[in-house]
Amino acid sequence: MASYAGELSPHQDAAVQVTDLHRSFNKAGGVLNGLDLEIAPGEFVALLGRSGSGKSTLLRALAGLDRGVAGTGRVEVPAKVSVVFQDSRLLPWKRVLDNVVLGLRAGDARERGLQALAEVGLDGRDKAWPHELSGGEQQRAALARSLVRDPELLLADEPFGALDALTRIRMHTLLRKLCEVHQPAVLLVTHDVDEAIVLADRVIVLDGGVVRHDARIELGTRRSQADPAFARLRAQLLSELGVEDDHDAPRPTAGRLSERAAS
Amino acid sequence: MASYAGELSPHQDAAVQVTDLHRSFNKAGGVLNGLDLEIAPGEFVALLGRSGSGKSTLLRALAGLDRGVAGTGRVEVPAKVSVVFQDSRLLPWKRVLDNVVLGLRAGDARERGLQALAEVGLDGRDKAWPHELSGGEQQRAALARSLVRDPELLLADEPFGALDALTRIRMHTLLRKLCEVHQPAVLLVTHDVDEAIVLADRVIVLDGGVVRHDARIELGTRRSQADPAFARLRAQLLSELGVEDDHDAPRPTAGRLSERAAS
Amino acid sequence: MTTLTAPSRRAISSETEDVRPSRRRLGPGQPIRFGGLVGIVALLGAWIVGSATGLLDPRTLTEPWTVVATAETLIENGRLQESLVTSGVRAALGLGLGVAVGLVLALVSGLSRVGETLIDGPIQVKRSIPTLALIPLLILWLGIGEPMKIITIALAVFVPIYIHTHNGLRTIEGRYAELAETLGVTRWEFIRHVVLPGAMPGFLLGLRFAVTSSLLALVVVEVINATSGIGHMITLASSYGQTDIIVVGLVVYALLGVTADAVVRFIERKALSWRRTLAS
Amino acid sequence: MTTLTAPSRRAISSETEDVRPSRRRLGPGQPIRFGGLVGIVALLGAWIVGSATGLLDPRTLTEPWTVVATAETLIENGRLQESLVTSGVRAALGLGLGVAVGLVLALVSGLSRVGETLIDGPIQVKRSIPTLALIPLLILWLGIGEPMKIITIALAVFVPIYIHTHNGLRTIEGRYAELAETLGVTRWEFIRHVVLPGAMPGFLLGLRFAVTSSLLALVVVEVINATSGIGHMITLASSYGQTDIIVVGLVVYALLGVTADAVVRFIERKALSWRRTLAS
Amino acid sequence: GGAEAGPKLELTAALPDKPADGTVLRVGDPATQVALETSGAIDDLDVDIEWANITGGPKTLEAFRADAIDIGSVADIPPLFAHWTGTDVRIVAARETVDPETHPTYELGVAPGVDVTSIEDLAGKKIAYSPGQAQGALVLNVLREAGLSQDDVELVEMQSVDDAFSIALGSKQVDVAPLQQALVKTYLAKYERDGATTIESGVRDDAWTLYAPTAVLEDADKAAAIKEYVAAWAKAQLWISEHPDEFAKAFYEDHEGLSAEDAKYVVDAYGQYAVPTSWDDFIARHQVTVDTLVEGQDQEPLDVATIYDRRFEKAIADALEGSS
Ligand SMILES: Nc1ncnc2c1ncn2[C@@H]1O[C@H](COP(=O)(O)OP(=O)(O)OP(=O)(O)O)[C@@H](O)[C@H]1O
Ligand SMILES: Nc1ncnc2c1ncn2[C@@H]1O[C@H](COP(=O)(O)OP(=O)(O)OP(=O)(O)O)[C@@H](O)[C@H]1O
Ligand SMILES: [Mg+2]
Ligand SMILES: [Mg+2]
Repeated sequence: MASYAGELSPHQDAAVQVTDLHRSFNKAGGVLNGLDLEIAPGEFVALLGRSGSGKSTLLRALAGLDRGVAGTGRVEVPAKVSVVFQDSRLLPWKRVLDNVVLGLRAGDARERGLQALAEVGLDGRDKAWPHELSGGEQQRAALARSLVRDPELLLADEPFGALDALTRIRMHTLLRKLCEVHQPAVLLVTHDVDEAIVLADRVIVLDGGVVRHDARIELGTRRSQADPAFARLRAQLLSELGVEDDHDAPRPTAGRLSERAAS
Repeated sequence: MASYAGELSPHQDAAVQVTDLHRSFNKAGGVLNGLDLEIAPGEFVALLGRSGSGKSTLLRALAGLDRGVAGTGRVEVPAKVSVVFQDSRLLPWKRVLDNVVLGLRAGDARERGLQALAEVGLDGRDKAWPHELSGGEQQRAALARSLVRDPELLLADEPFGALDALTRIRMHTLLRKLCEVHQPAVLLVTHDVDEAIVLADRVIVLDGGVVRHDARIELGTRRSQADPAFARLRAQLLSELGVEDDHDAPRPTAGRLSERAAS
Repeated sequence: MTTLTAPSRRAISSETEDVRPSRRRLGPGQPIRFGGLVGIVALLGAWIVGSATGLLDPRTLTEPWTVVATAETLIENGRLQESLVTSGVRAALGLGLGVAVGLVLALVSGLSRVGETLIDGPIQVKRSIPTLALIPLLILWLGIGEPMKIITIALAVFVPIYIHTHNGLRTIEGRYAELAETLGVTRWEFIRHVVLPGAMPGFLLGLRFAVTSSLLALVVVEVINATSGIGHMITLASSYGQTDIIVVGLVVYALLGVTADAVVRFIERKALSWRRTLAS
Repeated sequence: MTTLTAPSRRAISSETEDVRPSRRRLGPGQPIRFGGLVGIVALLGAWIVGSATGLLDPRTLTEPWTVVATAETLIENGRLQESLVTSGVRAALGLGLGVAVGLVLALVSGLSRVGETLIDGPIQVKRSIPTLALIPLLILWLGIGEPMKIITIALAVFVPIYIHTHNGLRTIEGRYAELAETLGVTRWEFIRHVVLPGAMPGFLLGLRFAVTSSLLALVVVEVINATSGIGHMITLASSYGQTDIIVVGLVVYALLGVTADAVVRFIERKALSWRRTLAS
Repeated sequence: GGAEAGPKLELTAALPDKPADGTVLRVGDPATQVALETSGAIDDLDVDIEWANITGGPKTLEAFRADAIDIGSVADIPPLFAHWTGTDVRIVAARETVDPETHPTYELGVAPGVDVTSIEDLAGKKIAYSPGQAQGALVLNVLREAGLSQDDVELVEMQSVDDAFSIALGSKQVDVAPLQQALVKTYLAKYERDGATTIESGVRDDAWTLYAPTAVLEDADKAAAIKEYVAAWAKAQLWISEHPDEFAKAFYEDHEGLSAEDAKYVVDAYGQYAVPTSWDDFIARHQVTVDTLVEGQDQEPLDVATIYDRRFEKAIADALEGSS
């Protein structure tokens, strides 16, 4: 991407600068063990990692939400950070639109909120209570809330997890459009390797509490699964995640289970 | 699958029998509009559908959890129904193991609970509080809770949504193993078409409040994405969901957005 | 390879058939309309029957009809209305003052640990001490006029408001505070959009107690230099052993208390309609 | 096409460097150790200074040193200890009984609408009526001995327990009841694993009020046929106008009240450690 | 607090004739207020009065300490306890009943089924006893008259709050309890048919006083105002005696909310009041009560004459003689 400030850029330019980050919830062992991470302004980074590998922990550290958690390290982030939480975290006592515009101090806050709701496919639901939304609708409302505030850094924890394929593509398009316009740095947690490759400038894999793998994606703007480079990258990332040959697990018959996949 | 009782089986044999089901939350319009569905004992059905199409509403109707919701129709389900909710719904005041074995009246309940936790990759976390688990760990704990109780009908609402690829494959294997042994009827909501094809005997697509598409999958026990039949089925289901050509959306440059994907 | 089954099968069912899986209901279920009155009517019935059959000695608990007759007399000579107005004004002023003070203190103490260290202890001391025992001090500081009475009521009222609001506020889920922090709201927006609505259930429960406290405090304050009021009426009647007037006073108390409670619970239902609880 | 960057860069940082994004804290933050005592010490200080400077008339509020001296006398002649023991036993028995009754009623009324229609109304009536006014009835039914005193205390105690537990129970999130229904738990398991823990925060808040109520009720019941007890001591002293003894009694009340409250809040912190709230 | 203090006056100095303009006397004496208002005598009163609806020992003492009233109206026991507990007070007016034997303020209520016909029968009985209250002193006086000691009976300590004694008797929790006339009627109305009775106590209990904090009396203006007030008060007591029906209606019916019948009963029961122009006998009887309390309750010995301000004895005498 044009805005990428060059590799191994000096720290001064970085939007996010994480140095030697340690975090642990108990004495048994750390979740983050000396993690280093740098994100340039406007850079879109996808974060992959096994369930429980510390992705949310990292995001919370970047968002400054882990005051009580033991640890050391240096975290530098921009002032305007927006977070999409793993749970969609809508205030249950506020209607959807009020949730979206909460704390938004623009004069046309409500219009912008309505527009954001329309963009995530929730037009007409602005007066609904959060509990009246389906799981995916809640996730989209939370997304709308993050997007209306033009952050310098967007931290999104599996924002598309509960969305079907079509809605997900629409949200991808929306997110990319907004990134194009406002150029925030983005750190997006996802479990979908394809999604990571399609959306991001760089994909990092978290494992053992450090960034185990850091891959710049240079597939151009049109990324197709049909592209063999796409497939290679995909296979590489999946193998980083421990999957040798995805979606090819044998269907076990009683008594003969796939040892490899079950291990 | 061997246990499948034959096509268009008489109602008497069905594990789940839904006839002309209507559900609506307000006068504006129904969410389910005369839905019919039959699931044979031991049959594994995957349920696809757009976000907000009524998948959870259907599951709640099957689980008998929609007393307050207006509607008509006939729903017949077995006595022993187990539900994995879209939110993982662990009781916050019970430690993980106590959540898993809640209501389990077997003498070896705790051992079975511990075993189930180990199977979903949560060994050693039995004494953790739910809030100490990561999103994916919570989802797996909820899965363990459902699986320990050998239901006749398993209703699972996106049980793998927050899992990474490897963990997801492990859970697939686990679920298939247990289905093989206990032969419950399964209705599994998922957004992942691949997952649906890999796991299910039948895939149905919910749209407009009825079952728009009902596809039996006859790919044998070894299902590979490489198989052209797999790819065909996949493309067909995706087109039912409104996606013509997935993961091939162009990366927009400022000002030139993909009209098709954004529509 | 793939068999498509058209979703066509439509059972022969009557238009309004509604068969749902029967699942044992564990929650309390739908509210019964006017159910709250049943118990009160039963109580009233027991009183009437008890009195009519002589099971209840009228010397202990005046018969309902005597109470009605006494109430009529009190209404005719205007004492009841006058007392109600006097007490109503006192209770309302005390309630208003107490609620305002309790709310402010709860916010200060709930949102800042420094505020809490200063405010919380003395309030615990205050609520451990019988109001009756505070009266001499209050008379000393405030005299024996109306201000003393209203402030004494306010002192009885602010405690439940403070404790419940403070507790409600402190038990707001931490994740909502996190959210507010990431949204960059101001402190005042945080209070307005997160704290107040989040503490609202607690506050309203406190209000239920506050309303009753304001009424009960009347009995204590209207002993001092009062010439009318429900509390005064009861105290005076008991010093002359006029059981029937006492019981009229208690019935008025019960009516006021139950009505006020019902009003607060109605507000509760409306204001907290966003909740999905066992009760809804 | 793909550039791998080894995650190698390691900043030159001291071992314990801990720089986190500074984000405005909206919640109250960490509890201050022994913070609860600050306000009480300040109160005590104000009393001492007020008395020493003559701002507080000793005839209204005895000076602290006189109170200490009086307390010493009362301890020497054994009256204070005796009173404490007598009152302690009464309050504890009444508290135990009241909590048990309140809990059972709250469960019955909270889990069944039929139970609610019968129980809830009369309890609202009861709590609208001054305890003092109930005493004549209680004397008639229960005499003037210990049972009357303990039951009167229990009557004061069970109301907050009932209301809070009922409210706590009713506001358990509906989704947990749904969950329990799908797990096929029995009614008793539902109560044990969902209702009781879910209503625990409410119950414990109620307990804070119940403990204070049990102490305050002593003042009312120990007026009748008591020869010792804190309440008796205070009532007797106030009819003689012995301000110093009254204040000793009130200090004892404050100590008992604050201690009991602190104990319940400690239990609260332990028993509800699973919660993630603004306070934690 | 009251208005700013007037000039200081020694307790031994002669009472000034007139208070300064603007002197306000705060009086807790609702019965006299009603009598003055009903008789119209209130118009002749030269001092400004602020009435407080406060009576009874504990309440007036509380109000004195809080400087909320200047003068209170009580029986002869509260001034003693005020003195013993450190509030310096003086009695400034005294009233007794014309016919105390037949119009006692208290009778002894006897619980249904208990055989007590005279105070000698009290031996071995359970008697409600409220130390610190007039009722408590009465019980000690009765025991003294009956020649019994506290050990000969069982004293049940309970406060006489409102109708507590009547209830305790009715439910047979005590055998005997002193009852004020206002309660005697309701008690008998309720329990006579079960065998409840009342007996006369045989001791005088008719003493009634006005008392004021010494600090008030040391204020020349207030002292002058009190001098005016006790004069009007004395006449009002006599007016009450002469107009029982009007007083019953105005005070017991309209002010206190009794029925006409009960109001008349109470007024009749209390009988006619006398305002002694010499306090010697009054003080002597008071001293007996004091001695009984000193003995029975371990109070500090007291020469009761020291808490009488006899300057007002003369003021009252002058007023009554001047008018008759
Ligand atoms: N408050 C906590 N107390 C104790 N352990 C915790 C706490 N929060 C997280 N953990 C543990 O730390 C590890 C990392 O958690 P984290 O939420 O960062 O995982 P994650 O990578 O986001 O996983 P997922 O993809 O499942 O959401 C997990 O093993 C989790 O159990
Ligand atoms: N309690 C409710 N009140 C009003 N509308 C509701 C309620 N619950 C669901 N809905 C609406 O009904 C529709 C179907 O919801 P449902 O939860 O069944 O969707 P879903 O298919 O599960 O979607 P998702 O994949 O996003 O979870 C949605 O539009 C939702 O907003
Ligand atoms: Mg996570
Ligand atoms: Mg759903």
